[in-house]
Amino acid sequence: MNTRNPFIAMLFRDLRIAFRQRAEIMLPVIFFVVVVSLFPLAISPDPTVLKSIGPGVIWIAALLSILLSLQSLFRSDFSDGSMEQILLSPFPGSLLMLARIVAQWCVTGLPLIIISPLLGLLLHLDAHVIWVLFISLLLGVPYLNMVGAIGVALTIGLRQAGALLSLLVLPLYVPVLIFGSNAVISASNDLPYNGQLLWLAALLVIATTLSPFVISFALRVSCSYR
Amino acid sequence: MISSTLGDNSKLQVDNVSYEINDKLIINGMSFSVKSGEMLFIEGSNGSGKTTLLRILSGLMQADEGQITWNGKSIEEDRIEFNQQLTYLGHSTGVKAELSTLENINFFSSLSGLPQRESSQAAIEWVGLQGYEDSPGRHLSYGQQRRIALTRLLMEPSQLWVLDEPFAGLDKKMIGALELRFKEHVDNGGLLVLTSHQHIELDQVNTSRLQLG
Amino acid sequence: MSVKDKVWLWFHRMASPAYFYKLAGQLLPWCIVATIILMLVGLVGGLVFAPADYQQGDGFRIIYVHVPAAWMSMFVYMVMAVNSAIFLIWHIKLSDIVARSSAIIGASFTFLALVTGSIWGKPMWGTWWVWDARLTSELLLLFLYLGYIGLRSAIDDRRVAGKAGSILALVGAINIPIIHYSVVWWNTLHQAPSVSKFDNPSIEINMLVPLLCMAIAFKLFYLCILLINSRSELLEQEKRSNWVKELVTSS
Amino acid sequence: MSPKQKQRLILVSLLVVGLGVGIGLVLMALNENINLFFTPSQVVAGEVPPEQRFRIGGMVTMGSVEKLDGELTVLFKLNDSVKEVQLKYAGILPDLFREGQGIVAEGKLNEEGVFVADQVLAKHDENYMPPEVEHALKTSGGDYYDNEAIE
Repeated sequence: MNTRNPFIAMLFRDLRIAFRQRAEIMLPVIFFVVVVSLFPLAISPDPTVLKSIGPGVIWIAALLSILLSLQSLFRSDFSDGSMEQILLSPFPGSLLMLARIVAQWCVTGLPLIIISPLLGLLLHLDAHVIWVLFISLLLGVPYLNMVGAIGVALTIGLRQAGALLSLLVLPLYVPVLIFGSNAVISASNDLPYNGQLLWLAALLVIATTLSPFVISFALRVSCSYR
Repeated sequence: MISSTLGDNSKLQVDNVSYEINDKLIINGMSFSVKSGEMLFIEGSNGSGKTTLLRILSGLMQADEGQITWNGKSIEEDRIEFNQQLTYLGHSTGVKAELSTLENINFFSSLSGLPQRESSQAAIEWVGLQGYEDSPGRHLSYGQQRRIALTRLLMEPSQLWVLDEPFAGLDKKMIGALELRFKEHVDNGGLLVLTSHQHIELDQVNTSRLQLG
Repeated sequence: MSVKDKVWLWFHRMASPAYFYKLAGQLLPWCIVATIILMLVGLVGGLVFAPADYQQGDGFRIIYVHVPAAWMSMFVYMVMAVNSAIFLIWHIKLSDIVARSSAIIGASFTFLALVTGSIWGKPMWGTWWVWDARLTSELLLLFLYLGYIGLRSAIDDRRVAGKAGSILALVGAINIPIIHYSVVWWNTLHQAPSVSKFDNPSIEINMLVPLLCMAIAFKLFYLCILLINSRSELLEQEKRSNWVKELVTSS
Repeated sequence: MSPKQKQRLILVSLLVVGLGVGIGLVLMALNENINLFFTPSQVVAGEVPPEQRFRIGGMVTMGSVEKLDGELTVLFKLNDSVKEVQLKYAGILPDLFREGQGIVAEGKLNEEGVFVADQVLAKHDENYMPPEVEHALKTSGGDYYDNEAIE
């Protein structure tokens, strides 16, 4: 597809690149499933135990697998020089970066959200709890992608980027982790969970509005260092 | 080859620009200007700051001191307008390994934000990549990847070209075609800033030279 | 000259390295003396004159270090964020120096607050660590500081480190209230609320005065370190400028 | 309007809309009262949906604690200085459970309007005051300040 709209062009370019490296885009999802399935082995296969730790386990595994997938975000753009061209295009960098992150979410966040009900079943969560889990991930995971991308933009081009990235990003993930896993726990205790989901939605909207600007500015800064 | 006029009163002005790397002044209070219909050839040995200077000119890096203006406006201030008129080619080609030649070229053109001067096919023929339209970038040699990047010089109707070592990795024939294109660009009122290890001489082109280091 | 112009003039003079260097040099001895006096008053008042707490006995006296350190940890981050914003908007190098020196001091205060908090926790809760809202937010704040320090030290180029660090500090500053709110809320789900029926102040006046002394002493201590750091950083950054050359030759 | 201005206008309006929606959602979220304990007044006023588990928070009423003989079950009242609710709890109370202290209990209301708790949480009090002040409060405030833990 050839389009004059830079947002669409960017989105399709990244989706196309991602689908040509299928193995790489499957890794975060596989990681997600493997990590979750380790918990019954390490803690207990008892359904009541799994029920109570399940929401937290799935949320932490989702968070870590997004963190894992962030490692490759922007890296090839940075090394092959296309980042320079993106920064020098006459379109707002924030718009292009938003497209870049939407693409990233489609190939890493979305599969993880889709597969999460299955993991909910593995951890003996009830049907309505799985539904809340699904919604909470749908609202929370894009936030992880957005805010994570800020960290990537700041650390891109550094040698020890991986460990530093986790240190930068994880404290910023705390609110989403708390609200996300708590919404699911509340649902499993028959307590209301609308407030938590509303918080997740609020954080997502604010992050979507602000972080593209921060990301494009941060990339400009990182790119000025060679 | 079409030849449209790009206008003849644009000016890139560099005032007293300094830049230091690791406490060493790479560029020290440099001032010069390039106008429509002029070519600036920047010479210098390795590590003399050629690339740094070009990156500062294109706005990728910020000078420590001094300022750069495009038609009287600071390039920081009016980046969108400046970027519309700029084609920058750096060391890295910007070619994605997973995308085919045609996809790469199309992406460049949608990123440039201006209507294409030439069709993608004409550009592919110009750089001699016929038959490689659908080959992914990773199957191409460095020279071929550079050629993909060079198609932008044919397709983008921008006024200011900032080219870092445009001849690297190219054969004689392509160098000849490129020199022709440079001359055409300058004759049409374009501005050209380039670095090269090779000494090039363009006939009847208003050339100034800048020695670094 | 209008007030606005005067403010701008003052701003520019403060931002001028040579002027700031001189001013900081004059201010520093006063600052050090005031810090020492206030700290002595606070310590003596807190450790000797303040009465023991009705529930915790003498153990509560650690608040004279813990509470001011916890206050400082937030305050320093705020200073850091404000200076980062100033640096990004007006490109004033001094602000970047302040932000950078603040990070290490802020991290130290945060660490101190955590350690004293956990020492205090031992007699109070019977364990070294509880996932109390204040301790947890403090821990996350420490992570934010460490991230900032880590990022800055990973980037060789001073200019890039300054800008990248400033971006991070601002992103962190936006997030701190959200992190804090979520942690407090998470914590109240796991603990009872402190509902008090009495309108009496929750802290006695002769306990409060030493506490305030200590708080101000900590702030002044921070200022001292800031002044010392800024002076040396300024010399380093401005080593090619005339005023530094004059300074070196005249001494 | 030049394309540049148009672009800027679109960006700014997107920013305003995004932040507006975000702040709206935050306000809605704050309205949802996810602090999640109801006060006795709310419970008495019938604000809690029936058959739902919830948390109730308040002060343990002075002199209301009674133990049922031979069982672990404890009856006590919880108040917010306006209204009172009767609670029933079978289990071991936390050490910090005292009359006059704030606690949170989790459970359900039964048909008689008694809150049957399955979990009780208590917390140390956050007041720092010297023993004399405490003594003064004790004498002036009558039996409000009885620090003896319920055995």
